[in-house]
Amino acid sequence: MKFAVIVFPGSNCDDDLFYAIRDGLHEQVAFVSYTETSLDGFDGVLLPGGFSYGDYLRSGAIASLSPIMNEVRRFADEGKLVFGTCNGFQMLTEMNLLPGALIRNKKIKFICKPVSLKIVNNQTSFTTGYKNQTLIELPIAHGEGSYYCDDETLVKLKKNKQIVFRYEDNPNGSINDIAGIVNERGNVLGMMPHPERAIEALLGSTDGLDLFKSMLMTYREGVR
Amino acid sequence: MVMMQEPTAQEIEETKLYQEWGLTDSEYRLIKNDILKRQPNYTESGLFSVMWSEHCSYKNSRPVLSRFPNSGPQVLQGPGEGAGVIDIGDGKAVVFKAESHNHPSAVEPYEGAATGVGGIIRDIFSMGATPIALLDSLRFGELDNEHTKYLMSEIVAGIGGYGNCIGIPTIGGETSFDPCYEGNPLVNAMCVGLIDHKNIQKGQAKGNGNLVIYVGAKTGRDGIHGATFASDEFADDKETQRSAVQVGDPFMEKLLMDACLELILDHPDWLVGIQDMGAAGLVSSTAEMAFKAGSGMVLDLDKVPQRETNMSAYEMMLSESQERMVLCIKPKFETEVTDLFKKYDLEAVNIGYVTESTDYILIHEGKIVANLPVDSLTSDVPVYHKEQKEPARINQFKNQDDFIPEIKNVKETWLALLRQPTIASKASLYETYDSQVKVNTVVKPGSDAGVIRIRETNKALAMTTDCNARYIYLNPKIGGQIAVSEAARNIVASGGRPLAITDCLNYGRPENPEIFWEFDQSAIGISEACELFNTPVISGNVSLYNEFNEQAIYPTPMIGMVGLINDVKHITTQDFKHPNDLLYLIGT
Amino acid sequence: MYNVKVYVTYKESVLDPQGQAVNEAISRLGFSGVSDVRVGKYFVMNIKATELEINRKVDDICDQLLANPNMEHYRYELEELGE
Amino acid sequence: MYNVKVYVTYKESVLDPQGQAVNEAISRLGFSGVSDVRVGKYFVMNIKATELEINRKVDDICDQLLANPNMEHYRYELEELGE
Ligand SMILES: Nc1ncnc2c1ncn2[C@@H]1O[C@H](COP(=O)(O)OP(=O)(O)O)[C@@H](O)[C@H]1O
Repeated sequence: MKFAVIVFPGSNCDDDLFYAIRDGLHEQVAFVSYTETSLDGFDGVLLPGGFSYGDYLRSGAIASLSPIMNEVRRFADEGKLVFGTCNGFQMLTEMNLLPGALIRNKKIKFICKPVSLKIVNNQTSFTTGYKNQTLIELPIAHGEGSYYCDDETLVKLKKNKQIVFRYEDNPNGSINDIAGIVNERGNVLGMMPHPERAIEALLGSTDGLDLFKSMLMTYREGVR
Repeated sequence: MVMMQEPTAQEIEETKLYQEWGLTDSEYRLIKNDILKRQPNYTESGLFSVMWSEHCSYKNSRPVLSRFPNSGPQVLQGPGEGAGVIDIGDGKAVVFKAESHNHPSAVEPYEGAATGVGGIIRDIFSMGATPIALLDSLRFGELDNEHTKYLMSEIVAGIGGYGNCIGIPTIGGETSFDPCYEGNPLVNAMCVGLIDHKNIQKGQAKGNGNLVIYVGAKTGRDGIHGATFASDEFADDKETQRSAVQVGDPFMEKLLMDACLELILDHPDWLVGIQDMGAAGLVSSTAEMAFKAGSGMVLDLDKVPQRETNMSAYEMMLSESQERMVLCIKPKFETEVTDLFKKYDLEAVNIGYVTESTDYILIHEGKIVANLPVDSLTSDVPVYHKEQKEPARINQFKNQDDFIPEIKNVKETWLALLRQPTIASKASLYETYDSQVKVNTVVKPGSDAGVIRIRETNKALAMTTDCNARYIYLNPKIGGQIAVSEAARNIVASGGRPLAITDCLNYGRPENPEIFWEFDQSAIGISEACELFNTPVISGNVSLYNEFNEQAIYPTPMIGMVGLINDVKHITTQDFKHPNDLLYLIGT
Repeated sequence: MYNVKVYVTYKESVLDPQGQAVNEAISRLGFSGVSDVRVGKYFVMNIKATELEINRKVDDICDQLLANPNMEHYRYELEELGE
Repeated sequence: MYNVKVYVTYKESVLDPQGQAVNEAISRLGFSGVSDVRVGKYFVMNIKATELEINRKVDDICDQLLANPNMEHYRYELEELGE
């Protein structure tokens, strides 16, 4: 499986994703610049964390207007796998590939620490490697990670089982403790925690690896 | 806009305008009678005043700094360049330096702290190193008033804001509180980078006809006289000083860092020298680059990218706008260099060239506005041996009986101690720093030292910042030894062997003999400890005039130490691991 | 040429943690009687456009970039500057 | 009771990286003729005060908290709300 890590001006977790795929998953991975217009030859797209364009307007807003994003939209429309973490999640909501928005953390401050997450839906292309209702530990590192959507959207998210991860101890004020969601079709996942930072025991946790393994499994079995 | 008429050379002498910029009468006479043999004009007087400020010239502190050991087989670069460099084997080296941003942070805490971090990062990547970690060292007044709380939360937010955005993990630091820092908080930041020996750069402008290239943010009127401002103390009534506010742009710096590193690592043949524009911006960087190479330089200021209109030569040369670098490149690669920076949406502009003479010439609007020997700015600065006097308190302390605390209820005393902000957990501060970005952080803040593994090897680096200023206040020499020893213990307790140190020497006004004595004595203590641990001082920074309403801070020489861990298996952390494990007390 | 001022705020239904924090800070400073603080963004810019075009142009810039309709409202003021 | 709107912007000479980024993004979206974008903060709040007190109170809150006079300007608008 060949992954593309899209690099925007100001992305800074691009390496984190690259190493997770190359050294953790042992699959192919390449950086793709935001100026590119093609994703030919790639089987999965990863949108990294960081501060694209300094996050100077709203997190992810300016990056979501990049040339490559039309292609990412097309890629998603074809049902291929798209994953965004942190700033990547913010871009996906800015592009309306995922519903809702990410706003300032409830306590205003940036938070970097490991958090406990519950697997709420292990039937997605990204979570088959996990058991439902189990807890995993992943790091978060964000200042604008409080998930917000209107009531109607929340009802829909629940009904369609689009909520994938929930915080055990909500760190940022997200509605309904939401840490990660998929789109209706189930091929686009956005989450604030960083699975790519939980790949090696030396650095504290390996709980993130199963997410990438699940993507690989889905790809091998044919995207559902 | 009304243009100010610049005073003439004659008027500057008559009105002693130079005094306002920090030059003394005798310094002015030296410049006029011995160096130039004429009166300096407005622009030239400005250049002298910043280049001869303590902040740029170390004219007061040089005799003290010369005490520090700074050589050894492991030292690839000692003090003098952007940062020091230490060999760690396998063709690799570690690069580090610390810097203070105390005064700017007192005025505008968020931006002051943020631009402090931005400045120290530029020092590291201008050496050709990839920054791998940040640390900080903070001092505030007691947390019993709104203003101190505001300063603390904004300063911490500024440090995190810059480091998090640019994507360099902040993995350690220290924070303490004492009334002496109330009006003058200390904000010291340290950056550590990794480099291959072959990529080590120098800030030099060498080779007749080579080009001087300006890259990064445009120049504005921000921070003019920042260096002079850092060489003066604070008081309630000095509102006029408070114009020197700069805003950091970490996004711009990320682009600048990535572009400069691409140039250095992939195109070493294009580049002759590189230096960041820090204190005293354009003049300091270019004059130093020329001086180090024994060259001269001609700069055409009309080509300097400007953010504001009608900027004078004086303003452009003294501006401390952030996120700017100077390069010296070979002329035949000009287009290639411009194109490389364009890829990152950055401007690279040719603003001048290197000459064989040693004249430093500035041209503005077609006229020569300054023509000085390069040395006059960099090495002709008089060095002062300040008067010293042991403060009366020291003798008093000596004759005082040892304090023996009376503890009636151990539990209560223990809880009261834990409640002290200086002792309490700093998690609420350091959890606002991204400590893991780039996925190399093995030990995060909260242990004795932060640890970063070196990818593609089995090695790791431990790093820490330490200083207990109370000990230095009580006995500067022993206190200085203690600061280095504490840093060494933190490195060892993390599984590392101390390699070298950097420092930020924060004191009050050097004109006060008692303060100068503190400064000198603590340097002696630090030097003795460094000799013992075999940890040379490879870089550092001096911050004097840390006073508020004539009340000086405690002498606070912050020590930043880096140690090498030969195998990641040796990394240790301070937390208890299992029930029934045994505890040992080692040492005295 | 117009001078355009755009004001962007969270929708009423969206929690505004910054507004709350500012409200608390105002109280801690000793000011009483301050309530319902909301924090928003404020943009000032110059735009070249004719009288016919300007509203449409500002709306487009706001819809596409300055505000996120999922969570924010905007309003703006125009001032004609001459050439 | 007053409804108070406060606008805080950087002084002219202070770098505004946000404004720059937004200006460039507007251009990249294909809108021409947009220049000098500056980004500021916008606060809306209710304040209980008499007509005599209100200006002084708002000035104090701005000077002490909402704006840093070393780098920022502010202006405000008042609207009387009745009780
Ligand atoms: N300003 C700070 N930035 C980052 N880490 C900090 C900061 N202040 C304290 N820490 C972290 O908190 C822990 C305790 O630090 P400190 O209060 O200096 O106590 P100690 O006496 O154990 O060194 C250390 O791991 C240190 O790295």
